[in-house]
Amino acid sequence: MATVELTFSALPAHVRTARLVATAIARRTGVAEAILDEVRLAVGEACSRAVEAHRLHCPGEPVRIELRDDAGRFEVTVTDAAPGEDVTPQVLEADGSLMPEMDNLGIAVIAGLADDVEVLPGPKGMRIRMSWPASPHGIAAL
Amino acid sequence: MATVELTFSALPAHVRTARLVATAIARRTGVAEAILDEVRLAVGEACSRAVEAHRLHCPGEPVRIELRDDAGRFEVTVTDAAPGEDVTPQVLEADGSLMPEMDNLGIAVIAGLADDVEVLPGPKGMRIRMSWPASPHGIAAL
Amino acid sequence: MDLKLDHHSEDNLTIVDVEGEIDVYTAPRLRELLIDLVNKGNFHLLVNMEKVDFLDSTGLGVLVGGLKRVRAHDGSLELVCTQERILKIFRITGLTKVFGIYASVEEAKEAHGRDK
Amino acid sequence: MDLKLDHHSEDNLTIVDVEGEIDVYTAPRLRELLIDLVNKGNFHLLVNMEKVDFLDSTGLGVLVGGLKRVRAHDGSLELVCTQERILKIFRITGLTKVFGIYASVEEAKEAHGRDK
Ligand SMILES: Nc1ncnc2c1ncn2[C@@H]1O[C@H](COP(=O)(O)OP(=O)(O)O)[C@@H](O)[C@H]1O
Ligand SMILES: Nc1ncnc2c1ncn2[C@@H]1O[C@H](COP(=O)(O)OP(=O)(O)O)[C@@H](O)[C@H]1O
Repeated sequence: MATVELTFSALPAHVRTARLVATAIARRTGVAEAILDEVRLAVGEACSRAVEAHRLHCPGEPVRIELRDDAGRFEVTVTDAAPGEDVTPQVLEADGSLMPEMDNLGIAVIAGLADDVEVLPGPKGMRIRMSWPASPHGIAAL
Repeated sequence: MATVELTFSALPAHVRTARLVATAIARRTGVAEAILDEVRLAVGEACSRAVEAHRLHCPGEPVRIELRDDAGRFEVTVTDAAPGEDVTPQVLEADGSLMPEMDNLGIAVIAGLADDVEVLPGPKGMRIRMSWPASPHGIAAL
Repeated sequence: MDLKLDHHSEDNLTIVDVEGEIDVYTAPRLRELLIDLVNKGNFHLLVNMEKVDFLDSTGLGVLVGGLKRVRAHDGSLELVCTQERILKIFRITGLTKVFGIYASVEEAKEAHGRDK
Repeated sequence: MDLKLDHHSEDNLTIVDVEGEIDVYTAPRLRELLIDLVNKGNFHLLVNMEKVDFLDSTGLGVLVGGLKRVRAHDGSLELVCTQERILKIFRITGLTKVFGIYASVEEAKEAHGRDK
Protein backbone atom coordinates (compact mmCIF):
# COMPACT_ATOMS: atom_id res chain seq x y z
CA MET A 1 0.00 0.00 0.00
CA ALA A 2 1.62 3.21 -1.18
CA THR A 3 0.61 6.41 0.50
CA VAL A 4 1.20 10.08 -0.07
CA GLU A 5 0.10 12.69 2.39
CA LEU A 6 0.01 16.40 1.68
CA THR A 7 -0.60 19.03 4.31
CA PHE A 8 -0.94 22.66 3.27
CA SER A 9 -1.79 26.00 4.79
CA ALA A 10 -5.32 27.10 4.04
CA LEU A 11 -4.73 29.13 0.88
CA PRO A 12 -6.71 28.82 -2.36
CA ALA A 13 -3.44 28.53 -4.32
CA HIS A 14 -2.66 25.26 -2.58
CA VAL A 15 -5.93 23.71 -3.70
CA ARG A 16 -4.26 23.71 -7.10
CA THR A 17 -1.28 21.85 -5.67
CA ALA A 18 -3.63 19.26 -4.21
CA ARG A 19 -5.39 18.82 -7.55
CA LEU A 20 -2.06 18.43 -9.31
CA VAL A 21 -0.82 15.81 -6.88
CA ALA A 22 -4.07 13.88 -6.88
CA THR A 23 -4.21 13.76 -10.66
CA ALA A 24 -0.56 12.71 -11.00
CA ILE A 25 -0.88 9.94 -8.45
CA ALA A 26 -4.23 8.77 -9.78
CA ARG A 27 -2.69 8.44 -13.24
CA ARG A 28 0.24 6.47 -11.88
CA THR A 29 -2.03 4.30 -9.77
CA GLY A 30 -3.78 3.22 -12.94
CA VAL A 31 -7.00 5.24 -12.73
CA ALA A 32 -8.45 5.36 -16.27
CA GLU A 33 -7.69 8.52 -18.27
CA ALA A 34 -11.41 9.17 -18.69
CA ILE A 35 -11.88 9.37 -14.92
CA LEU A 36 -8.90 11.61 -14.16
CA ASP A 37 -10.93 14.77 -14.81
CA GLU A 38 -13.42 13.64 -12.21
CA VAL A 39 -10.72 12.90 -9.69
CA ARG A 40 -9.19 16.34 -10.24
CA LEU A 41 -12.53 18.06 -9.80
CA ALA A 42 -13.75 16.08 -6.79
CA VAL A 43 -10.44 16.44 -4.95
CA GLY A 44 -10.41 20.15 -5.75
CA GLU A 45 -13.94 20.52 -4.35
CA ALA A 46 -13.12 18.73 -1.13
CA CYS A 47 -9.97 20.82 -0.66
CA SER A 48 -11.70 24.11 -1.54
CA ARG A 49 -14.35 23.33 1.04
CA ALA A 50 -11.71 22.60 3.66
CA VAL A 51 -9.68 25.72 2.82
CA GLU A 52 -12.77 27.92 3.07
CA ALA A 53 -13.75 26.35 6.39
CA HIS A 54 -10.24 26.89 7.76
CA ARG A 55 -10.15 30.48 6.60
CA LEU A 56 -13.31 31.09 8.58
CA HIS A 57 -12.49 29.11 11.69
CA CYS A 58 -8.78 28.29 11.95
CA PRO A 59 -6.66 30.01 9.30
CA GLY A 60 -3.43 28.91 10.99
CA GLU A 61 -4.14 25.19 10.79
CA PRO A 62 -3.17 23.12 7.77
CA VAL A 63 -5.52 21.06 5.64
CA ARG A 64 -4.55 17.44 5.08
CA ILE A 65 -5.05 15.17 2.12
CA GLU A 66 -4.07 11.53 2.00
CA LEU A 67 -3.79 9.54 -1.21
CA ARG A 68 -3.60 5.81 -1.13
CA ASP A 69 -3.84 2.92 -3.50
CA ASP A 70 -5.33 -0.02 -1.84
CA ALA A 71 -6.70 -3.24 -3.20
CA GLY A 72 -7.33 -1.91 -6.67
CA ARG A 73 -8.83 1.39 -5.60
CA PHE A 74 -7.42 4.90 -5.52
CA GLU A 75 -8.58 6.48 -2.30
CA VAL A 76 -8.39 10.13 -1.29
CA THR A 77 -9.20 11.50 2.16
CA VAL A 78 -9.40 15.24 2.85
CA THR A 79 -9.37 16.19 6.52
CA ASP A 80 -10.12 19.64 7.87
CA ALA A 81 -9.74 20.96 11.39
CA ALA A 82 -12.64 23.41 11.36
CA PRO A 83 -15.21 23.00 14.13
CA GLY A 84 -18.44 21.32 13.06
CA GLU A 85 -20.06 23.53 10.51
CA ASP A 86 -23.51 22.18 9.83
CA VAL A 87 -24.14 22.01 6.16
CA THR A 88 -27.82 22.81 6.73
CA PRO A 89 -29.81 23.48 3.58
CA GLN A 90 -30.71 27.15 3.32
CA VAL A 91 -34.15 28.30 2.21
CA LEU A 92 -34.11 28.54 -1.54
CA GLU A 93 -35.03 31.82 -3.05
CA ALA A 94 -35.69 32.02 -6.72
CA ASP A 95 -38.07 33.56 -9.20
CA GLY A 96 -39.89 30.49 -10.33
CA SER A 97 -36.98 28.21 -11.08
CA LEU A 98 -35.66 26.12 -8.27
CA MET A 99 -32.04 27.00 -7.53
CA PRO A 100 -29.65 24.60 -5.89
CA GLU A 101 -28.09 25.34 -2.56
CA MET A 102 -24.87 27.31 -2.93
CA ASP A 103 -23.33 25.75 0.16
CA ASN A 104 -23.97 22.29 -1.10
CA LEU A 105 -22.71 22.79 -4.61
CA GLY A 106 -19.29 21.45 -3.67
CA ILE A 107 -20.74 18.40 -1.98
CA ALA A 108 -23.10 17.89 -4.92
CA VAL A 109 -20.14 17.94 -7.28
CA ILE A 110 -18.22 15.45 -5.18
CA ALA A 111 -21.21 13.17 -4.85
CA GLY A 112 -21.73 13.32 -8.58
CA LEU A 113 -18.13 12.53 -9.38
CA ALA A 114 -16.62 10.17 -6.87
CA ASP A 115 -17.36 6.54 -7.38
CA ASP A 116 -17.76 6.15 -3.64
CA VAL A 117 -17.95 8.95 -1.06
CA GLU A 118 -18.18 9.05 2.70
CA VAL A 119 -18.40 12.13 4.89
CA LEU A 120 -17.07 11.27 8.32
CA PRO A 121 -16.36 13.21 11.48
CA GLY A 122 -12.62 13.82 11.81
CA PRO A 123 -10.59 14.30 15.00
CA LYS A 124 -11.31 18.04 14.92
CA GLY A 125 -13.35 18.74 11.83
CA MET A 126 -14.71 16.86 8.91
CA ARG A 127 -13.26 14.19 6.73
CA ILE A 128 -14.28 13.41 3.16
CA ARG A 129 -13.23 10.05 1.83
CA MET A 130 -13.60 9.36 -1.89
CA SER A 131 -12.44 6.52 -4.06
CA TRP A 132 -12.24 5.36 -7.65
CA PRO A 133 -11.32 2.11 -9.34
CA ALA A 134 -7.62 1.81 -10.16
CA SER A 135 -5.26 -0.81 -11.44
CA PRO A 136 -5.30 -3.93 -9.26
CA HIS A 137 -1.52 -3.71 -8.99
CA GLY A 138 -1.35 0.00 -8.20
CA ILE A 139 1.71 2.13 -7.82
CA ALA A 140 3.60 -0.43 -5.77
CA ALA A 141 3.82 -2.59 -8.88
CA LEU A 142 5.23 0.20 -11.03
CA MET B 1 4.45 32.09 5.57
CA ALA B 2 2.81 29.46 3.43
CA THR B 3 3.85 25.89 3.88
CA VAL B 4 3.21 22.64 2.11
CA GLU B 5 4.39 19.35 3.47
CA LEU B 6 4.42 16.10 1.53
CA THR B 7 5.13 12.73 3.07
CA PHE B 8 5.40 9.69 0.85
CA SER B 9 6.27 6.04 1.11
CA ALA B 10 9.78 5.28 -0.13
CA LEU B 11 9.03 4.44 -3.76
CA PRO B 12 10.87 5.85 -6.78
CA ALA B 13 7.54 6.80 -8.39
CA HIS B 14 6.86 9.27 -5.59
CA VAL B 15 10.08 11.12 -6.26
CA ARG B 16 8.26 12.28 -9.37
CA THR B 17 5.37 13.52 -7.28
CA ALA B 18 7.80 15.47 -5.12
CA ARG B 19 9.43 17.03 -8.18
CA LEU B 20 6.04 17.97 -9.56
CA VAL B 21 4.90 19.59 -6.33
CA ALA B 22 8.18 21.43 -5.81
CA THR B 23 8.15 22.84 -9.32
CA ALA B 24 4.52 23.92 -9.13
CA ILE B 25 4.95 25.66 -5.80
CA ALA B 26 8.26 27.23 -6.78
CA ARG B 27 6.58 28.69 -9.86
CA ARG B 28 3.73 30.07 -7.79
CA THR B 29 6.09 31.41 -5.16
CA GLY B 30 7.72 33.53 -7.83
CA VAL B 31 10.93 31.57 -8.45
CA ALA B 32 12.25 32.68 -11.86
CA GLU B 33 11.36 30.39 -14.80
CA ALA B 34 15.08 29.96 -15.57
CA ILE B 35 15.68 28.48 -12.12
CA LEU B 36 12.71 26.09 -12.07
CA ASP B 37 14.69 23.36 -13.84
CA GLU B 38 17.31 23.55 -11.11
CA VAL B 39 14.70 23.35 -8.38
CA ARG B 40 13.13 20.30 -10.00
CA LEU B 41 16.46 18.55 -10.33
CA ALA B 42 17.82 19.38 -6.88
CA VAL B 43 14.59 18.40 -5.14
CA GLY B 44 14.51 15.18 -7.16
CA GLU B 45 18.08 14.39 -6.11
CA ALA B 46 17.41 14.96 -2.45
CA CYS B 47 14.26 12.82 -2.59
CA SER B 48 15.92 10.04 -4.61
CA ARG B 49 18.69 9.91 -2.04
CA ALA B 50 16.17 9.68 0.78
CA VAL B 51 14.09 7.02 -0.99
CA GLU B 52 17.16 4.88 -1.63
CA ALA B 53 18.29 5.23 1.98
CA HIS B 54 14.84 4.23 3.22
CA ARG B 55 14.69 1.24 0.92
CA LEU B 56 17.92 0.01 2.44
CA HIS B 57 17.23 0.83 6.06
CA CYS B 58 13.56 1.47 6.76
CA PRO B 59 11.30 0.76 3.74
CA GLY B 60 8.16 1.18 5.84
CA GLU B 61 8.88 4.75 6.91
CA PRO B 62 7.79 7.71 4.82
CA VAL B 63 10.08 10.41 3.43
CA ARG B 64 9.12 13.99 4.18
CA ILE B 65 9.51 17.13 2.15
CA GLU B 66 8.56 20.60 3.33
CA LEU B 67 8.16 23.56 1.01
CA ARG B 68 8.00 27.04 2.38
CA ASP B 69 8.17 30.56 1.12
CA ASP B 70 9.75 32.76 3.64
CA ALA B 71 11.12 36.28 3.41
CA GLY B 72 11.58 36.22 -0.33
CA ARG B 73 13.10 32.75 -0.52
CA PHE B 74 11.65 29.43 -1.57
CA GLU B 75 12.93 26.83 0.85
CA VAL B 76 12.75 23.05 0.55
CA THR B 77 13.68 20.59 3.29
CA VAL B 78 13.88 16.85 2.65
CA THR B 79 14.00 14.69 5.76
CA ASP B 80 14.77 11.01 5.82
CA ALA B 81 14.52 8.55 8.69
CA ALA B 82 17.41 6.27 7.71
CA PRO B 83 20.09 5.75 10.36
CA GLY B 84 23.26 7.77 9.77
CA GLU B 85 24.75 6.52 6.56
CA ASP B 86 28.18 8.02 6.21
CA VAL B 87 28.64 9.39 2.77
CA THR B 88 32.33 8.46 2.89
CA PRO B 89 34.17 8.88 -0.38
CA GLN B 90 34.99 5.52 -1.91
CA VAL B 91 38.36 4.81 -3.48
CA LEU B 92 38.14 5.84 -7.10
CA GLU B 93 38.90 3.20 -9.62
CA ALA B 94 39.43 4.20 -13.19
CA ASP B 95 41.67 3.51 -16.12
CA GLY B 96 43.56 6.76 -16.35
CA SER B 97 40.69 9.22 -16.16
CA LEU B 98 39.54 10.31 -12.76
CA MET B 99 35.94 9.33 -12.17
CA PRO B 100 33.67 11.09 -9.72
CA GLU B 101 32.24 9.30 -6.74
CA MET B 102 28.98 7.58 -7.58
CA ASP B 103 27.61 7.96 -4.09
CA ASN B 104 28.22 11.65 -4.11
CA LEU B 105 26.81 12.41 -7.53
CA GLY B 106 23.45 13.33 -6.05
CA ILE B 107 24.98 15.61 -3.47
CA ALA B 108 27.23 17.11 -6.15
CA VAL B 109 24.18 17.87 -8.26
CA ILE B 110 22.36 19.46 -5.34
CA ALA B 111 25.40 21.52 -4.38
CA GLY B 112 25.76 22.68 -7.97
CA LEU B 113 22.12 23.66 -8.28
CA ALA B 114 20.76 24.99 -5.03
CA ASP B 115 21.50 28.58 -4.31
CA ASP B 116 22.04 27.67 -0.69
CA VAL B 117 22.30 24.14 0.76
CA GLU B 118 22.70 22.76 4.25
CA VAL B 119 22.99 19.12 5.23
CA LEU B 120 21.80 18.74 8.79
CA PRO B 121 21.22 15.83 11.13
CA GLY B 122 17.50 15.13 11.41
CA PRO B 123 15.59 13.58 14.31
CA LYS B 124 16.28 10.09 12.94
CA GLY B 125 18.19 10.51 9.72
CA MET B 126 19.45 13.29 7.56
CA ARG B 127 17.91 16.54 6.48
CA ILE B 128 18.80 18.49 3.35
CA ARG B 129 17.70 22.10 3.30
CA MET B 130 17.93 24.03 0.04
CA SER B 131 16.71 27.43 -0.98
CA TRP B 132 16.39 29.74 -3.95
CA PRO B 133 15.42 33.36 -4.37
CA ALA B 134 11.69 33.92 -4.87
CA SER B 135 9.30 36.81 -5.09
CA PRO B 136 9.45 39.00 -1.98
CA HIS B 137 5.69 38.63 -1.66
CA GLY B 138 5.53 34.89 -2.18
CA ILE B 139 2.47 32.74 -2.41
CA ALA B 140 0.67 34.42 0.47
CA ALA B 141 0.35 37.51 -1.70
CA LEU B 142 -1.22 35.63 -4.57
CA MET C 1 -3.43 27.61 -16.29
CA ASP C 2 -4.52 30.94 -15.01
CA LEU C 3 -7.74 32.80 -15.71
CA LYS C 4 -8.08 35.28 -18.57
CA LEU C 5 -11.08 37.54 -18.72
CA ASP C 6 -12.24 39.74 -21.56
CA HIS C 7 -15.53 41.42 -22.37
CA HIS C 8 -17.23 43.56 -24.98
CA SER C 9 -20.75 44.77 -25.63
CA GLU C 10 -22.92 44.21 -28.68
CA ASP C 11 -26.13 46.24 -28.48
CA ASN C 12 -27.48 45.61 -24.98
CA LEU C 13 -25.69 42.26 -24.62
CA THR C 14 -22.33 42.03 -22.87
CA ILE C 15 -20.22 39.06 -23.88
CA VAL C 16 -17.70 37.89 -21.28
CA ASP C 17 -14.96 35.65 -22.65
CA VAL C 18 -13.44 33.40 -20.03
CA GLU C 19 -10.29 31.36 -20.61
CA GLY C 20 -8.42 29.00 -18.28
CA GLU C 21 -9.32 27.69 -14.84
CA ILE C 22 -12.20 29.01 -12.75
CA ASP C 23 -11.56 27.70 -9.27
CA VAL C 24 -11.35 28.81 -5.66
CA TYR C 25 -8.15 30.64 -6.56
CA THR C 26 -9.35 32.61 -9.59
CA ALA C 27 -13.14 32.80 -9.15
CA PRO C 28 -12.95 36.03 -7.10
CA ARG C 29 -11.72 37.84 -10.22
CA LEU C 30 -14.67 36.62 -12.26
CA ARG C 31 -17.02 37.64 -9.45
CA GLU C 32 -15.52 41.14 -9.37
CA LEU C 33 -15.90 41.50 -13.11
CA LEU C 34 -19.54 40.41 -13.04
CA ILE C 35 -20.35 42.74 -10.14
CA ASP C 36 -18.60 45.57 -11.92
CA LEU C 37 -20.48 44.98 -15.16
CA VAL C 38 -23.83 44.93 -13.34
CA ASN C 39 -22.95 48.08 -11.38
CA LYS C 40 -22.23 49.80 -14.68
CA GLY C 41 -25.66 48.88 -15.99
CA ASN C 42 -24.91 45.77 -18.05
CA PHE C 43 -27.84 43.55 -17.20
CA HIS C 44 -27.71 41.10 -20.11
CA LEU C 45 -24.61 38.99 -19.82
CA LEU C 46 -23.44 36.10 -21.97
CA VAL C 47 -20.52 34.20 -20.47
CA ASN C 48 -18.56 32.37 -23.14
CA MET C 49 -16.99 29.32 -21.49
CA GLU C 50 -15.65 27.67 -24.64
CA LYS C 51 -12.06 28.15 -23.51
CA VAL C 52 -12.56 27.17 -19.88
CA ASP C 53 -10.34 24.22 -18.96
CA PHE C 54 -11.54 23.74 -15.45
CA LEU C 55 -14.59 24.85 -13.49
CA ASP C 56 -15.40 24.00 -9.89
CA SER C 57 -18.26 24.82 -7.54
CA THR C 58 -16.69 28.13 -6.56
CA GLY C 59 -17.00 29.11 -10.21
CA LEU C 60 -20.58 27.83 -10.29
CA GLY C 61 -21.30 29.92 -7.20
CA VAL C 62 -19.99 33.04 -8.88
CA LEU C 63 -22.17 32.39 -11.93
CA VAL C 64 -25.22 31.83 -9.72
CA GLY C 65 -24.37 35.02 -7.84
CA GLY C 66 -24.10 36.90 -11.12
CA LEU C 67 -27.43 35.51 -12.26
CA LYS C 68 -29.07 36.66 -9.08
CA ARG C 69 -27.68 40.16 -9.54
CA VAL C 70 -28.82 40.61 -13.13
CA ARG C 71 -32.25 39.19 -12.33
CA ALA C 72 -32.67 41.89 -9.72
CA HIS C 73 -32.60 44.25 -12.73
CA ASP C 74 -34.74 42.03 -14.94
CA GLY C 75 -31.58 41.04 -16.76
CA SER C 76 -30.16 37.71 -17.86
CA LEU C 77 -26.99 35.70 -17.52
CA GLU C 78 -26.56 32.96 -20.03
CA LEU C 79 -23.72 30.68 -21.02
CA VAL C 80 -22.00 29.38 -24.10
CA CYS C 81 -20.61 25.94 -23.47
CA THR C 82 -20.21 22.80 -25.55
CA GLN C 83 -17.47 20.97 -23.66
CA GLU C 84 -18.87 17.80 -22.19
CA ARG C 85 -16.69 17.86 -19.08
CA ILE C 86 -17.86 21.37 -18.20
CA LEU C 87 -21.50 20.67 -19.03
CA LYS C 88 -21.31 17.64 -16.75
CA ILE C 89 -20.65 19.89 -13.77
CA PHE C 90 -23.77 21.92 -14.51
CA ARG C 91 -25.75 18.74 -14.88
CA ILE C 92 -24.71 17.06 -11.63
CA THR C 93 -25.49 20.22 -9.69
CA GLY C 94 -28.83 20.71 -11.40
CA LEU C 95 -27.74 24.08 -12.80
CA THR C 96 -28.60 23.17 -16.39
CA LYS C 97 -32.17 24.01 -15.35
CA VAL C 98 -31.09 27.41 -14.07
CA PHE C 99 -28.90 28.74 -16.86
CA GLY C 100 -29.65 29.11 -20.51
CA ILE C 101 -26.77 27.20 -22.11
CA TYR C 102 -26.03 27.66 -25.81
CA ALA C 103 -23.68 26.00 -28.26
CA SER C 104 -22.34 29.29 -29.67
CA VAL C 105 -22.44 33.04 -29.18
CA GLU C 106 -24.54 33.30 -32.33
CA GLU C 107 -27.10 30.82 -31.09
CA ALA C 108 -27.33 32.69 -27.80
CA LYS C 109 -27.71 36.04 -29.52
CA GLU C 110 -30.58 34.75 -31.62
CA ALA C 111 -32.35 33.45 -28.53
CA HIS C 112 -31.60 36.67 -26.71
CA GLY C 113 -33.05 38.63 -29.66
CA ARG C 114 -36.28 36.68 -29.38
CA ASP C 115 -36.47 37.34 -25.64
CA LYS C 116 -36.71 41.07 -26.06
CA MET D 1 6.97 11.79 -19.34
CA ASP D 2 8.11 8.21 -19.29
CA LEU D 3 11.29 6.72 -20.71
CA LYS D 4 11.46 5.37 -24.27
CA LEU D 5 14.44 3.31 -25.32
CA ASP D 6 15.45 2.21 -28.78
CA HIS D 7 18.68 0.91 -30.27
CA HIS D 8 20.24 -0.20 -33.52
CA SER D 9 23.72 -1.10 -34.71
CA GLU D 10 25.76 0.49 -37.49
CA ASP D 11 28.95 -1.49 -38.13
CA ASN D 12 30.45 -2.07 -34.70
CA LEU D 13 28.72 0.95 -33.12
CA THR D 14 25.45 0.55 -31.24
CA ILE D 15 23.32 3.67 -31.07
CA VAL D 16 20.94 3.87 -28.12
CA ASP D 17 18.16 6.45 -28.52
CA VAL D 18 16.77 7.66 -25.22
CA GLU D 19 13.62 9.76 -24.93
CA GLY D 20 11.89 11.16 -21.85
CA GLU D 21 12.96 11.24 -18.22
CA ILE D 22 15.91 9.27 -16.85
CA ASP D 23 15.45 9.31 -13.10
CA VAL D 24 15.36 7.04 -10.07
CA TYR D 25 12.12 5.62 -11.41
CA THR D 26 13.15 4.82 -14.98
CA ALA D 27 16.96 4.50 -14.80
CA PRO D 28 16.82 0.76 -13.97
CA ARG D 29 15.40 0.13 -17.45
CA LEU D 30 18.30 1.97 -19.08
CA ARG D 31 20.76 0.07 -16.90
CA GLU D 32 19.23 -3.25 -17.97
CA LEU D 33 19.44 -2.31 -21.61
CA LEU D 34 23.11 -1.30 -21.34
CA ILE D 35 23.99 -4.48 -19.45
CA ASP D 36 22.14 -6.54 -22.01
CA LEU D 37 23.90 -4.87 -24.92
CA VAL D 38 27.31 -5.43 -23.34
CA ASN D 39 26.50 -9.05 -22.53
CA LYS D 40 25.61 -9.56 -26.18
CA GLY D 41 28.99 -8.25 -27.26
CA ASN D 42 28.18 -4.61 -28.10
CA PHE D 43 31.18 -2.77 -26.66
CA HIS D 44 30.95 0.51 -28.56
CA LEU D 45 27.87 2.38 -27.44
CA LEU D 46 26.65 5.81 -28.41
CA VAL D 47 23.82 7.07 -26.22
CA ASN D 48 21.77 9.69 -28.01
CA MET D 49 20.32 12.00 -25.36
CA GLU D 50 18.85 14.62 -27.69
CA LYS D 51 15.29 13.76 -26.64
CA VAL D 52 15.97 13.43 -22.93
CA ASP D 53 13.82 15.89 -20.94
CA PHE D 54 15.19 15.16 -17.54
CA LEU D 55 18.31 13.45 -16.20
CA ASP D 56 19.28 13.03 -12.57
CA SER D 57 22.23 11.47 -10.78
CA THR D 58 20.66 8.02 -10.93
CA GLY D 59 20.80 8.35 -14.69
CA LEU D 60 24.37 9.58 -14.50
CA GLY D 61 25.22 6.58 -12.34
CA VAL D 62 23.80 4.20 -14.93
CA LEU D 63 25.84 5.87 -17.67
CA VAL D 64 29.00 5.65 -15.54
CA GLY D 65 28.19 2.01 -14.82
CA GLY D 66 27.77 1.36 -18.54
CA LEU D 67 31.06 3.08 -19.27
CA LYS D 68 32.81 0.91 -16.75
CA ARG D 69 31.37 -2.23 -18.32
CA VAL D 70 32.33 -1.41 -21.90
CA ARG D 71 35.82 -0.35 -20.82
CA ALA D 72 36.32 -3.79 -19.30
CA HIS D 73 36.10 -4.96 -22.92
CA ASP D 74 38.18 -2.13 -24.35
CA GLY D 75 34.97 -0.58 -25.57
CA SER D 76 33.54 2.93 -25.41
CA LEU D 77 30.39 4.68 -24.26
CA GLU D 78 29.89 8.13 -25.66
CA LEU D 79 27.04 10.58 -25.68
CA VAL D 80 25.19 12.85 -28.06
CA CYS D 81 23.88 15.86 -26.22
CA THR D 82 23.43 19.52 -27.09
CA GLN D 83 20.80 20.58 -24.55
CA GLU D 84 22.30 23.07 -22.16
CA ARG D 85 20.24 21.92 -19.18
CA ILE D 86 21.40 18.34 -19.59
CA LEU D 87 25.02 19.31 -20.29
CA LYS D 88 24.98 21.36 -17.11
CA ILE D 89 24.40 18.22 -15.04
CA PHE D 90 27.47 16.58 -16.58
CA ARG D 91 29.47 19.71 -15.91
CA ILE D 92 28.58 20.18 -12.26
CA THR D 93 29.39 16.55 -11.54
CA GLY D 94 32.68 16.67 -13.47
CA LEU D 95 31.48 13.99 -15.89
CA THR D 96 32.21 16.08 -18.99
CA LYS D 97 35.79 14.94 -18.44
CA VAL D 98 34.73 11.29 -18.35
CA PHE D 99 32.41 11.01 -21.33
CA GLY D 100 33.00 11.92 -24.93
CA ILE D 101 30.07 14.24 -25.65
CA TYR D 102 29.16 15.07 -29.25
CA ALA D 103 26.75 17.45 -30.89
CA SER D 104 25.30 14.85 -33.26
CA VAL D 105 25.37 11.16 -34.08
CA GLU D 106 27.35 11.99 -37.25
CA GLU D 107 29.98 13.90 -35.34
CA ALA D 108 30.33 11.03 -32.89
CA LYS D 109 30.60 8.47 -35.66
CA GLU D 110 33.41 10.41 -37.32
CA ALA D 111 35.32 10.59 -34.06
CA HIS D 112 34.60 6.93 -33.44
CA GLY D 113 35.89 6.07 -36.92
CA ARG D 114 39.13 7.87 -36.16
CA ASP D 115 39.47 6.00 -32.87
CA LYS D 116 39.65 2.62 -34.56
N1 LIG E 1 -29.64 28.82 -3.38
C1 LIG E 1 -29.43 30.03 -3.90
N2 LIG E 1 -30.18 30.45 -4.89
C2 LIG E 1 -29.98 31.65 -5.44
N3 LIG E 1 -29.03 32.50 -5.07
C3 LIG E 1 -28.25 32.10 -4.09
C4 LIG E 1 -28.40 30.87 -3.45
N4 LIG E 1 -27.45 30.77 -2.49
C5 LIG E 1 -26.78 31.90 -2.56
N5 LIG E 1 -27.25 32.71 -3.49
C6 LIG E 1 -26.75 34.02 -3.87
O1 LIG E 1 -25.69 33.88 -4.80
C7 LIG E 1 -24.81 34.97 -4.64
C8 LIG E 1 -23.41 34.52 -4.66
O2 LIG E 1 -23.07 33.98 -3.43
P1 LIG E 1 -21.62 33.93 -2.96
O3 LIG E 1 -20.86 33.16 -4.01
O4 LIG E 1 -21.64 33.36 -1.60
O5 LIG E 1 -20.98 35.37 -2.89
P2 LIG E 1 -21.33 36.92 -3.13
O6 LIG E 1 -22.61 37.25 -2.44
O7 LIG E 1 -20.18 37.63 -2.50
O8 LIG E 1 -21.37 37.11 -4.60
C9 LIG E 1 -25.20 35.67 -3.36
O9 LIG E 1 -25.79 36.89 -3.69
C10 LIG E 1 -26.17 34.74 -2.68
O10 LIG E 1 -27.16 35.40 -2.00
N1 LIG F 1 33.67 6.34 -8.67
C1 LIG F 1 33.44 5.39 -9.57
N2 LIG F 1 34.17 5.32 -10.67
C2 LIG F 1 33.96 4.37 -11.58
N3 LIG F 1 33.02 3.46 -11.48
C3 LIG F 1 32.26 3.49 -10.41
C4 LIG F 1 32.40 4.43 -9.38
N4 LIG F 1 31.49 4.20 -8.43
C5 LIG F 1 30.80 3.16 -8.84
N5 LIG F 1 31.23 2.72 -10.02
C6 LIG F 1 30.75 1.61 -10.79
O1 LIG F 1 29.66 2.05 -11.62
C7 LIG F 1 28.78 0.96 -11.80
C8 LIG F 1 27.37 1.41 -11.58
O2 LIG F 1 27.11 1.48 -10.25
P1 LIG F 1 25.67 1.40 -9.71
O3 LIG F 1 24.87 2.46 -10.40
O4 LIG F 1 25.74 1.47 -8.24
O5 LIG F 1 25.03 0.00 -10.09
P2 LIG F 1 25.31 -1.36 -10.88
O6 LIG F 1 26.62 -1.94 -10.43
O7 LIG F 1 24.16 -2.26 -10.49
O8 LIG F 1 25.28 -1.02 -12.35
C9 LIG F 1 29.19 -0.13 -10.86
O9 LIG F 1 29.77 -1.18 -11.61
C10 LIG F 1 30.19 0.52 -9.92
O10 LIG F 1 31.19 -0.37 -9.53
